[in-house]
Amino acid sequence: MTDVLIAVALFLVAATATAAVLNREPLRQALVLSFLGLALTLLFTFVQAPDVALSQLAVGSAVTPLMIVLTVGKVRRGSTSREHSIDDDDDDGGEGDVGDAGDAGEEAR
Amino acid sequence: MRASEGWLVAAAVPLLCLLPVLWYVVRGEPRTRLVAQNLAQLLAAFVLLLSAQGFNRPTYLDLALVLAVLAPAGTLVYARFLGGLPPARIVRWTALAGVPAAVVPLCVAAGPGRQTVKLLVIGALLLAGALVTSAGSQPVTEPDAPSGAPEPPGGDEAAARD
Amino acid sequence: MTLLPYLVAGWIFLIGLYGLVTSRNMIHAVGCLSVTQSSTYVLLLAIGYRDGGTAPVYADAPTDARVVDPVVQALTLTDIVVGATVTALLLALIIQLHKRHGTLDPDELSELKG
Amino acid sequence: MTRQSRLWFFLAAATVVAVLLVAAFLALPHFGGGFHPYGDRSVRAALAHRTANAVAAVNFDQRALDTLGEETILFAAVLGAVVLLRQIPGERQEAPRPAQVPAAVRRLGVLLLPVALLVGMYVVAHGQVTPGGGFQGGIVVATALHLLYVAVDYRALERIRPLALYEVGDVAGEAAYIVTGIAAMLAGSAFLANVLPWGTLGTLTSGGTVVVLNAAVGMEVACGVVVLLAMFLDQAVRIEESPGNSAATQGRTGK
Amino acid sequence: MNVSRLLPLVIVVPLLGAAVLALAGRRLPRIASDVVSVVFAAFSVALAVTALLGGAHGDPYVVEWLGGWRPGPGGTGVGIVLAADPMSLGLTVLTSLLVLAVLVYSWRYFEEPPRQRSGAFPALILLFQAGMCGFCLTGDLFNSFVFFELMGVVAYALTGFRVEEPRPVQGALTFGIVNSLGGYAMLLGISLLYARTGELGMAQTGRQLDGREPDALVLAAFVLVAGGLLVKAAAVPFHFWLPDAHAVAPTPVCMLLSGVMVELGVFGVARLYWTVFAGPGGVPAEAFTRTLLTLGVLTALLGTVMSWRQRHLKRLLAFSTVSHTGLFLIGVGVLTPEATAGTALYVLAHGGVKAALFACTGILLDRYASVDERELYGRARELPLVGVLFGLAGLALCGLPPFGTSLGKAVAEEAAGHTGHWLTAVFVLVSAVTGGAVLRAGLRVFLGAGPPPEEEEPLTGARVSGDEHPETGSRLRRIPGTMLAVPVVLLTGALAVGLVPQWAAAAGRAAHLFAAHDIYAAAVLDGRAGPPEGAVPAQWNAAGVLLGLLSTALGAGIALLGVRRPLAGFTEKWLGPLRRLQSGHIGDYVAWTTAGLALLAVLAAPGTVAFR
Repeated sequence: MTDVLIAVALFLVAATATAAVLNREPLRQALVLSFLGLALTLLFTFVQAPDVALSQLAVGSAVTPLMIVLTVGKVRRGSTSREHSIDDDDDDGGEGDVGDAGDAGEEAR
Repeated sequence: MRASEGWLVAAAVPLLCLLPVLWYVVRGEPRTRLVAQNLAQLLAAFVLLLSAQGFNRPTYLDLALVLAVLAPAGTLVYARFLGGLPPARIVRWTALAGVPAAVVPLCVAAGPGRQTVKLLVIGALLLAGALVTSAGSQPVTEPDAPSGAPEPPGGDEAAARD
Repeated sequence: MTLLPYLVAGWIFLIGLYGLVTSRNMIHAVGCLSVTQSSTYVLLLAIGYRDGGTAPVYADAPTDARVVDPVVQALTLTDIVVGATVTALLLALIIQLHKRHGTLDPDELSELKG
Repeated sequence: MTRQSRLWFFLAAATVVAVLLVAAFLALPHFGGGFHPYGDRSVRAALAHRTANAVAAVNFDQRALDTLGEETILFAAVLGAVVLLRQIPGERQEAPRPAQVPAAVRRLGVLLLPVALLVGMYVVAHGQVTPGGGFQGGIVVATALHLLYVAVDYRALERIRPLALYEVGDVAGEAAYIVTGIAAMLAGSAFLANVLPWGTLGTLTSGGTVVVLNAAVGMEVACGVVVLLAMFLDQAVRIEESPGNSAATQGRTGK
Repeated sequence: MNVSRLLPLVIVVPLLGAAVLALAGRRLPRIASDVVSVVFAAFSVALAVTALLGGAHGDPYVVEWLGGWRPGPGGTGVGIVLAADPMSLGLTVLTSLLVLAVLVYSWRYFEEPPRQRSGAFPALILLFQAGMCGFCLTGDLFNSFVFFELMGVVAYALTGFRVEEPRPVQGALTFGIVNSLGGYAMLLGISLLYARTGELGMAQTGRQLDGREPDALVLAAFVLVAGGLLVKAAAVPFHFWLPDAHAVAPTPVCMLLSGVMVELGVFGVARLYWTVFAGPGGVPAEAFTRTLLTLGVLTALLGTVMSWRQRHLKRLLAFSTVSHTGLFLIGVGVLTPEATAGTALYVLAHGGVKAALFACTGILLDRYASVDERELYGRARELPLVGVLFGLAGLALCGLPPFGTSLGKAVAEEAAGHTGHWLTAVFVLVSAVTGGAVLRAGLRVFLGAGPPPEEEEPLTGARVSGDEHPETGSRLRRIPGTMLAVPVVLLTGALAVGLVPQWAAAAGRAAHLFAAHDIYAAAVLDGRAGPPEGAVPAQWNAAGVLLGLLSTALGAGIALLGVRRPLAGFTEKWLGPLRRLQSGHIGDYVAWTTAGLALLAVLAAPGTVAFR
């Protein structure tokens, strides 16, 4: 049964990693990266590495997302204060980008 | 040994549920993604709880404990920058149904002792976190909206408490 | 199952590189870098796994239990810290990059040519 | 290179690398195999030093220099971030704007904060016995403090965060690690040798210097991450470019 | 106390210094933190020199098992070993001395250090020193990865130190991403080796590998680990980050990056090969030679060409570092102790010369707020001493006897000539042209030689020039004595490398001990030191002197030509495509890094893997 859990977790990790790469919009990617952190945590638990799982959990679920989100926030704020245009909807151009990336990803395979 | 296999099979259920949740994290609407992320943390906590019993290692419960403590922090970070938390019935019901369904049998299996106390604490934390974050909130006005005039300090806290 | 974890590690490494190559935003690129790094975690822990083994933590296991390799776990721990700190430093640079250049698109960051 | 040619060039190179990796993986010992000579030795060594968590024994005893390097990397990154995210001429500090957070979220944050701090310290303290240790616990502690930011607002966080103190804590953690190592030399042994009494397996005081080094790392990580995040938070919340001072930047981005 | 006990202190003392500075730097005045940093760095130098001398008199290997985890019989243990042979100790001493020079040079640097952080810059430099010394001394694969990353993290922060300006930030980011990738590749390779051998120590891993035939796993491990190290060494095609980072980093940091950090990458490759892969189970000698010679020649030629066509002085020097790295790779790749000895001397002297050149450029930058060859045309006539130093350093780069660069080049090119005569030609050509480029710039800047540059030069985005800012806060009126003394001392050191025969002899012995798979393993694991029998001391010979004079004459000639007809049109036509490769685009650089791994695999595969 452990092997099945490991296999599922591996699949989850691979899929999440791929999704994290193909999500071009930073905030959206940050969400996927936290999911990747969770998936890795589960995988590490199944391969009997609770120490590693714990640090992946601590780093991946709160600290790294917080840093990315703060960076995105700063960058947005910087550009709005300079250009006087607000583009705070995190979806601007996101959909199109993902579509492109998806196609390119198909090519990659 | 067979009993522990059973726990692992039980752990596989929330694990498999993570797959569709991943889909929503990746492709959903902005608000859906946030809800899906929240749900993923809850499901992962179930997996950790059940697999700790399945592997027969009570010390693995620390993982679930840490996740229960950190999960709300993660969700709230995104909430702040994605403009508020949408109300999420699915998280609420998953928590209300899942937490007792996971914790009670585990407590029974563990018997009275430190482990049970830990399990109950984790359950309570998960439930509290999930219920509060699934209730939803208005968009917060902090760093995303640069045009707001800074208010004088002090008056805001009362406003927020209302 | 005998190869799957290794192949997953290899896939993560390459897909992370792919993301870096095609990235249109430096924050995204740093995210891809951390994806690339997770391949090292997966590979290390896969190498240290032992069928039927349990964690080498003897608080709640007998001292003769069959355990997985603790060394790779220690290495992965170090690796995770390295990854987090590198991410932090690169993000700090990105904040300044955006302040100075007003963009994070590598296509538009073309000052260092020739 | 154009985007297209870059992609094709990369794909060609990646194919070769993929072939190389797959060929190597085929030659690897099978997943779950029993060949772990170093691991077996280090488990025996951990038990000999009465450290129940063999991973902690590897990190803080057998390969303690790796962890010193790791902590130094963190230390350097904190120092680097402090330097890179400093307030430069032409930038000013703004008072952080208050956030409006639902009362329930607020209450959750206030409830979780002490619990999270306790959990973090528990994880640090039991590092040599159960999974976890200085690094994991330190991060939990640091994250716990930031619950105040996400659940209340930045000013609440700043109230409990005298940054200078945390910077001192960061340095003290790093220095404590080094001093422990040198103390072992002064005791006539090698650098970072485990010279303290090892105690009994599975207790909080077992493992000799593992306990000390673990605590030093916990302190450094907790304080270092707080400082690191503070630099990011200051940038995101406080520091603004002074109006009219971005001429250089605008000139560059103008075209 | 035993000498080996002191070994960890070489790494730890700078760390302690950094901690003191980070703590006290908030309150101490600038001068006090500078003094503290110099004291700690000097203490570390003294320790390294003690270890080197102690090793010279007794057992040449200084081996220290950390934590007292000595290995059992058969060399199986659980600890980390610091294993210093004269070669790595020599590099440690060079590193520490350069750090000391940099700390003294930057005494007056950064007129306005970040508020309340007067200790931050010297503290980072000390951390950098610790990382580099640790990388030199460690005998453990994973530990070397840790120090590799420490060097990297500090270097990214130092490169981006002047966040007020756009270019340093971008250069540092590129540097950070590409080098981190290199680090991860290295770690993947180390994991593969661990899976195969179950060991992490270099000596243990090498010994375990020897038990069986090499296969794809060994090849992949070699490609990944060596690839990571070659990123640090900036070998083609991993080199793109280097000019972008070195041209924009603060000058004192450039002195360290170009003077020694890049060379540590080459050292890492050589150490890796000799300790791990040189046995029967590793990478066959001909495969390794083929790989390193190919990369080395490509690196040397590309760096030379690019260096010649730069007008941004720091970028010119950065590309010249690339080309010299190529020569070092060739020297390591021919796998003879003589070539290794020559390369070691070359690295020593090159470190001094290159750092001196950067020091002179830093003076120009701080005085004239420019490092552009055309903008500075003739303006530095008022700095004759700096001009003389610059010119001398340029001649030394050309290979003028009796500088150490010339001796190193002579010994290395003679040894490489046994592998192929054309390699000697590469050595001569590369040193002539890179030295010539420096001389050309010197002639134009300090003497105003040649026609003055046309006024309206079409400024394209492809050029790195214009609005530089002095790093001292304001323009210097008077050159501080420390900033002048440092290049003088560094050049004297480079001269001494060529003139002190004992050093050359020591390099010969060191190379003999370094380029020895079995002796290393026996010394580290069994505590048996093989006597360095048959060590050939590196020494001057007539052919070498003549070739050195030839390359100097060539360099001077090219420089005079270049002064008269700056950037002839035909070179532009031929070199345009090469120049466009250096696009500053992170995607390109990552693609090239991947391609580099693929190239390494293709080059090293024949002979390592049996194709059936």
